[in-house]
Amino acid sequence: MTTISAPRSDPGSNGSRAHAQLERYPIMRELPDDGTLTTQLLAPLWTSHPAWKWLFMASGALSLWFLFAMGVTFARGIGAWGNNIPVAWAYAITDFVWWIGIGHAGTFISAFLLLLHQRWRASINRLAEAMTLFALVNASLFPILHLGRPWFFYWLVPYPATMGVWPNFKSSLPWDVAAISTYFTVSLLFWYLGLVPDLAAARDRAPGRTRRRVYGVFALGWHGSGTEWRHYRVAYTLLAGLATPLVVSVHSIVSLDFAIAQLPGWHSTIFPPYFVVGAIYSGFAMVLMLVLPVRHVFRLHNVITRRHLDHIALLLLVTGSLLAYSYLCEAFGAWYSGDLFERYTMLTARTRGPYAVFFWIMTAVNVLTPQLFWWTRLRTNVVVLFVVGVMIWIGMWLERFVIIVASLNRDFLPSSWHLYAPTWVDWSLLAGSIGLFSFLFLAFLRWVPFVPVSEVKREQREIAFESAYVDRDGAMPEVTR
Amino acid sequence: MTHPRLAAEFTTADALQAAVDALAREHYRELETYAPFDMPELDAKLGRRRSRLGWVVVAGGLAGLIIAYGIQWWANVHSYPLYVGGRPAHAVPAFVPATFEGMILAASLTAFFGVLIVLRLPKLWIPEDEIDGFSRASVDRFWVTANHFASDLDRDRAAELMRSAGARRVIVAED
Amino acid sequence: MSRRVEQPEVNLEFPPGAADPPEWVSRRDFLTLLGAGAAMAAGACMRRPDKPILPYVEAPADVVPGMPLYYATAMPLDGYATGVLVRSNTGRPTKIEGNPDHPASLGASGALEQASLLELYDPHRAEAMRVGRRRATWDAFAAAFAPAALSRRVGARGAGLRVLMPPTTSPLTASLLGRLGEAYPDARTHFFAPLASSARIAAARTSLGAALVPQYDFRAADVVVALDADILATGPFHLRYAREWADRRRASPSAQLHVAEPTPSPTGTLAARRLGATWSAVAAIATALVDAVHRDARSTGRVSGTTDASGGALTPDARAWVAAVAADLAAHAGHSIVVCGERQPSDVHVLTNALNDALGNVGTTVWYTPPAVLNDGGPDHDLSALATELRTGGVDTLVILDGNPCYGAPSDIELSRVVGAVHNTVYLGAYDDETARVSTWHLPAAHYLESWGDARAYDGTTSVIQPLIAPLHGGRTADEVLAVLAGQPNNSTHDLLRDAWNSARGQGAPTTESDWSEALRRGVVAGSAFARATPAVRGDAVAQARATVAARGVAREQIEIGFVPSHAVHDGRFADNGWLQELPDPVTKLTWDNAALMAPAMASRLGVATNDVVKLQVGDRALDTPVLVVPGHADGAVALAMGYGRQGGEAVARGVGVNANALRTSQAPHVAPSAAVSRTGRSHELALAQTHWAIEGRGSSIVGEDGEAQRSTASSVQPRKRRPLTLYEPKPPSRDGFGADQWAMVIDLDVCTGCSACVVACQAENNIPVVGKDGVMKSREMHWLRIDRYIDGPPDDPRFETQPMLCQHCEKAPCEYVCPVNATVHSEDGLNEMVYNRCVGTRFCSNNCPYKVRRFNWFDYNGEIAETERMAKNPEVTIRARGVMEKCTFCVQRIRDAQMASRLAGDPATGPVVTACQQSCPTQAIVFGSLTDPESEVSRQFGDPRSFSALDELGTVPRVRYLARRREADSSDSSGGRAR
Amino acid sequence: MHITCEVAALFSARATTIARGVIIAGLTLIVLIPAMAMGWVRTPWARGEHHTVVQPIAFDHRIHVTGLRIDCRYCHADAERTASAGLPSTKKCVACHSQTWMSTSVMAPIRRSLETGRPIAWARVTQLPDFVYFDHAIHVGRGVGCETCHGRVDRMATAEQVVPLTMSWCLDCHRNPGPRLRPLTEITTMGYTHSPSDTSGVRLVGQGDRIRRLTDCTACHR
Repeated sequence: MTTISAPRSDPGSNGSRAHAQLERYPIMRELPDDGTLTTQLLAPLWTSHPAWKWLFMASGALSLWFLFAMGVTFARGIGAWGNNIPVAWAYAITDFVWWIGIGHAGTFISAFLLLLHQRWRASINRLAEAMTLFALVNASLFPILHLGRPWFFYWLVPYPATMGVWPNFKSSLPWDVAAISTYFTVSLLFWYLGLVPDLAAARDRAPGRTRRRVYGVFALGWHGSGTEWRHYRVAYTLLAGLATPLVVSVHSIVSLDFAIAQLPGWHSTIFPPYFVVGAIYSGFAMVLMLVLPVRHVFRLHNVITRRHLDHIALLLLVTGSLLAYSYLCEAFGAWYSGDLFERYTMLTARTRGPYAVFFWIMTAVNVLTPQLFWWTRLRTNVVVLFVVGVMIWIGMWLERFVIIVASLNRDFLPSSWHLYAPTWVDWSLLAGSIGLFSFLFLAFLRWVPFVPVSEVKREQREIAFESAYVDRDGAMPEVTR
Repeated sequence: MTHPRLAAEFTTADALQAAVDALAREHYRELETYAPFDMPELDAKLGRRRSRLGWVVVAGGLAGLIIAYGIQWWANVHSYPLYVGGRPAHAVPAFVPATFEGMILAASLTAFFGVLIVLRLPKLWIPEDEIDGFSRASVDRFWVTANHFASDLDRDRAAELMRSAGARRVIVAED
Repeated sequence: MSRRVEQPEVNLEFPPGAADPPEWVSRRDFLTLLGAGAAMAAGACMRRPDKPILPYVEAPADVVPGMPLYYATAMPLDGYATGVLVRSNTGRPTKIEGNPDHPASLGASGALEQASLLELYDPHRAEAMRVGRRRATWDAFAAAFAPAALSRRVGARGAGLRVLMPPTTSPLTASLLGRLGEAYPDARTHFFAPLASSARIAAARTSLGAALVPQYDFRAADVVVALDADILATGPFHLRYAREWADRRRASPSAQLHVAEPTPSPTGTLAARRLGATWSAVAAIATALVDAVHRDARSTGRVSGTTDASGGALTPDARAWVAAVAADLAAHAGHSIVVCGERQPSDVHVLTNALNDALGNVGTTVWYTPPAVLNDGGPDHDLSALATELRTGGVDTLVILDGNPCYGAPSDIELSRVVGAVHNTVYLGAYDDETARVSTWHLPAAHYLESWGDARAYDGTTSVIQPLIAPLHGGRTADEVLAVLAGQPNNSTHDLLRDAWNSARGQGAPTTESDWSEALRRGVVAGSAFARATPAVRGDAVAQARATVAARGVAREQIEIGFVPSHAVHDGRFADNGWLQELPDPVTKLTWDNAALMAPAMASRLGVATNDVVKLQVGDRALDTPVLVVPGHADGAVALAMGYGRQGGEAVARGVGVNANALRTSQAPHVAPSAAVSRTGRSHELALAQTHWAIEGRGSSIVGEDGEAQRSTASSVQPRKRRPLTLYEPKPPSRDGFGADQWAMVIDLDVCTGCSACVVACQAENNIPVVGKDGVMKSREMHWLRIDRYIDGPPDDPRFETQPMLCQHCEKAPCEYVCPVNATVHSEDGLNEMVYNRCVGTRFCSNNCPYKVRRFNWFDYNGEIAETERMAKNPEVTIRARGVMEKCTFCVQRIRDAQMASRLAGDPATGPVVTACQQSCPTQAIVFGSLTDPESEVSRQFGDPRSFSALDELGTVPRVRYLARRREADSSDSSGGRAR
Repeated sequence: MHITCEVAALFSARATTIARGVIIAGLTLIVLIPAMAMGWVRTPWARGEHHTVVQPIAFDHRIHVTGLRIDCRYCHADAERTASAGLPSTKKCVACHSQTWMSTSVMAPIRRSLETGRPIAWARVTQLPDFVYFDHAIHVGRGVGCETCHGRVDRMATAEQVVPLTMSWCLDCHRNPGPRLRPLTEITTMGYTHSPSDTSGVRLVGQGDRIRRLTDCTACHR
């Protein structure tokens, strides 16, 4: 078994008393017995929060607007957007990369942290995984919507056509298809497998036979027998093991959509790591945006403690700093290459070009805001965390916008330079996708156990066990209650 | 018979563990335990081996890898080779990403459906379901059940051990 | 996914043309389009949406379905003929190309000629004859205007009859007018065209003693000086001049072109020494040149140029220019040409004649012939005379034969009003335009592709105009109307033509059947050009001219407004032509608008920038016009293109741009000497096809020369080659087998004027849609071939770079490897193929194309067009559907046809392939062919030291190469004379 | 803490079987549906083969080809010259039929066409998509027999499509024309058999048509 202290890598730990306290701060506190805990964690499934209905309807309406904007695009053609030549990709691809980036935090939390035995993942991993799934739903919509002839999207898939022609696997777009479909499938399986024991709990706790039957079906008849747990354990860990390289590969491949091109601002070898870091960064920002309200509304302070917030903040600080480093590398590489076009795009167009203002906002938000988290108090201040989360969430959208539009609008021949301006359809698609996400997420909060009950119980037992054990030699502080 | 011959309910994991210890000590191995969460510590005592699912998954992954690369090779090199951007038809580096994804996908599917098959899931009904209150096994109760006993004496001994380990109740099916 | 033009059914009925400008797409009903989208999706997979096959009832002799035929005819513009060959697919004219045998074409064809095809199919053409509001028939007209009936109105001697028509060179029309004169001795005919100027003739009368026009031979000229004359891109003979100049320049790179002009023109962009000078300054410069060249001529009899040019009126820049140019002229006396533009007053033409005379050019490079236009420069070419008559009301019947004078006339004449006042007016016009709206009778005019007729070229060469298709809307020709008036109603133009020619026996007109059919076949009547004259210049006339010019002086404070022909819509007669409205101006890249062009200095003085609306004022006339700031424009001059601001019934033309005629007066129809310009504070967004002119220090990568003038001598321009190392060497061209070609193209930037004929040629050949002003502003124009314009350096005297940019057919094409569905791949013979029916429209290819030559169908552009416009489509090229990429294919349809033909003929080599752009190019700057043939011109030019690949350092290995422009070594003097 | 105690188990034993059945059925469908779709497009029905096309005139190729031994090129005269093989003009039909059959009801459409001057609207039998540029001249001129694409017309009462006309079908020949070509003298022969000794096809290719080039996209798509 592992220790429960925060990762030593944490730069804040040196000398900060506040942090020392925090390290002693429990992952779970004042936990009641299993029965009560289960009741508490499953309560949201049986009782609807008054605000929920309105939020759900609002997001539903927004999703319908999303549908309408798609309809317009299908009916009229891509011309309904602001895209042009040279800026043939713009909002839709920005949204695509943004959403899929957000999608990375979920798997990161559940897979990476599981393998690293980061116990604090237990309370929030299901939320994060759900976020991943719903983000991926959006992410997979945009590329199809973006096609000039969407009804032929299946031509990107290798199937035996009577035309006798195939996709071109030298292009990164078929890679995308493979990556996104795989990522979605694996995330779904992983999420569902993790859900099974809790669905069983829900089955056995649900008021009324119908609900019990419904949850019962989805629980697949899980009974938590030793045999079940024995295989389940392995399968779950294997999926985590597979998802971990997957999550890295997916955004690397997405980054290749740009990196394999020779456009200045895209044609860069650091893109894969740079994009992966950015993805996790934006993902954690959104996790904050979701976890904080959920924690507040459902009074989950005992399972989602300041420790969790602190760790997420630390991860933001780390990934944010890595991202800042990538920005520097990009600029330096352009300068060092001595290439006229690279230099112009990265050093002149980005900083002084028509979209410079977005570049500077993006840099300020993505590079500076996470630096707040050198201070432990800010790391646990709910308001600060939420605001920073939102800022980064927007900042990362701007990053993709800058990379895509601000590179395309000024390429090699000045004769073809042209500006891009979004139309109402572009805006509707962006807003609508957020609406769809909220819609799905609210549904999830209402009907699915969003805190992994069984894992929390398990953690609780382990912590109790360890603390009992460490108390004897008094090496470690009391942690459970 | 509708439910196991012997079933005991415990209120804490520790009690369950104690019961299993006691039973194991007296070489009762044909036991099944039920708990709301994973208790790997029981496996050793009951002589449960580590799951072999891993090897199946490896096989699945390899298959996926080969199929994925095969498709790409067939499509771009064998079936309809085209001059694309002055690159060779058999562009190995370009085939890597999709191959990797194919491998992961196949492996994950194997893992998921593998565990369903191994556990015979879905299994909506088991005899224990007939025991009143057994459903709390997924919430806050811990159960031990056993079906095979050399004799009724044997069974009663087991029941005895369970009680002494602090079973809340022990259900014995008379026959 | 795509529709192809079906063979038109016999006597096809056309739906009332209701096509709208393309931005209409965006306003289309949501659901219907949804349906359309779905249908298109389905259509792609459907097997039997059977259209019936319609064979002929009786197969015509020479028509084989699917085999195009070419006919020779001629397009008259401002009266002058330009010979063309027209391709006809099963009875539909689908492409217009130049006629090599015609002196005005020499095989090339300009943008206007090319685009006149679309005019034929224009759904907005007038479709029915009308009198008042009622429909009328030709017979009714013939009856009402037969001499018997008409003389009752206009009197036996026709005192009340007036005919107004554009200047004509047609012998037939001349003879018909003759007969009209016989029928009505007192009837008068007047000629008017907005752009026509009598200055040249007037000058000839005074300085040469006869009505003559100058003719030039640029093949023999080492130095050409163009004073406010866009010799290479406008005017009746510009195709010939451009070709001759290019030939000379190719033969001897030292041949020079010097230009002084108020507003940058294609000719100016090619000049070795270019000077921006106002119209009045150009006149002064002419005087200065005369002085500089003359002085020595008087003393020593030897012509020489002096450096201290007189003319204190001139700026230092101008003086420096004059000195340098005069020296150059003197050095090449006898082998030089001085040309003066139409807009200059007659005394400047006198000075020009004097210069050519003094330089001894007359007889070698310059000579004179009688004008081809009927009574050119005569009193009946003065519209105001007619206007006065109409006002005083002696006229009962006015017959207007085309030309839409009510739009084009100077505003002080108020022609619409006076014509409206005439009792009985007939207008023969193609459109329900401004003139039609004030006329009693409106007869639809036949397009020249629908009519018989004849016309002379600028040098007098006669051509027969023969129809390729029966009039689509029952249109009639001017000759038919005149015939009615002259009392021969029932003769077809064809018969009239034969009669006229028979009567013109002995004047080179073909009389025998064989002559006739030969004339039809070749498109010209052999030996019908005018005889050359080389009269001497009268000294007194020159002195007189110098005096007047000096007296007039150079405008200092006040602003001059020049009214220049639009490169697209000419004087407005092409205003309803979408191809031309969307054709970017060769210099400014402006589309779908005209604007007040002015110098940066002047704009900053006025505190305005491009898109700001200013108020132009000439006397009491004012016009609000958007500003377009153009580097190199003469300070103090404003150039405003004619032909816009149309108010007629043409849907495309209406409301595009502003009407320059509102500022024109009959006294100053071409240049308003003293005008005022003031800010309005409003703005109007112009649709510029290129929004960025600076080359950002990338000159050496893009146009093969660095920013500051090449120090090297003209002959040794050597663009740097910086192709990087590569992992994958491009596949070596396969040379084996039957017609194993490797297609390639070379474009010579040294002779490319940017005239944009190739752009329209490509549009016509490849079924390229029009996207409308909205589309252009969104940078969605569809041209496969565009002309890039870079204007760099000091704003008063910039460098102009011209670069035709099309798919470079890279051997290592970046677009190919990013296409997920293999919709763009490389062919065996080196083409970058674009497979529309495979394209799903990811647009990745465009992002990765460094040349940005790929175009995307943002909307269903081709679904929007009228049935008639569909007939203009080339059946050999797929009509692209919505959502697919498209781009230059090197005219693959022509390549494949040639290959199949040679295969069937068993000829091991593929016959010559001429791409549409190459065919149209006046200067033959475009060369196309196969690299596998080491003898081919393209192979030779690929090896030329001047050849380079655009963006060579990217390693795309283009199959299109450019020959870098030769720029002369910088001469020591600082300013205006600077070589550019 | 209240704990619900159900009277009986939530599911019966049968539920398990049903659940498993549903899952298996679902998975099979996911695989089966696309597979069936791909199968369907490969059937003659999907490709429009053997689909009897109703013609304005009950024209019987058997009589004209087998019976009267009229060469295909007499009526489809442009096959050797241009892209489209062409259909006979009404006048051409009349040329022979002025004497025979003219009065019969079968010929009514021809008579009408003659009177009105309106063409006879034949229904298309062999149709390629608009974006395919098929050229009869080059195929006929390089030894592709009529039969190869149009089948045994001499045995057809009403002409019908007998080949798939899918792109992969075209590719089969474009990739390896040799064995499918025939001597130019045999172009219109019906029921021509490629004897293994016959190398004429290979020779026609041997004249240097580069096979790779026949699979260039722009060979058919422009």
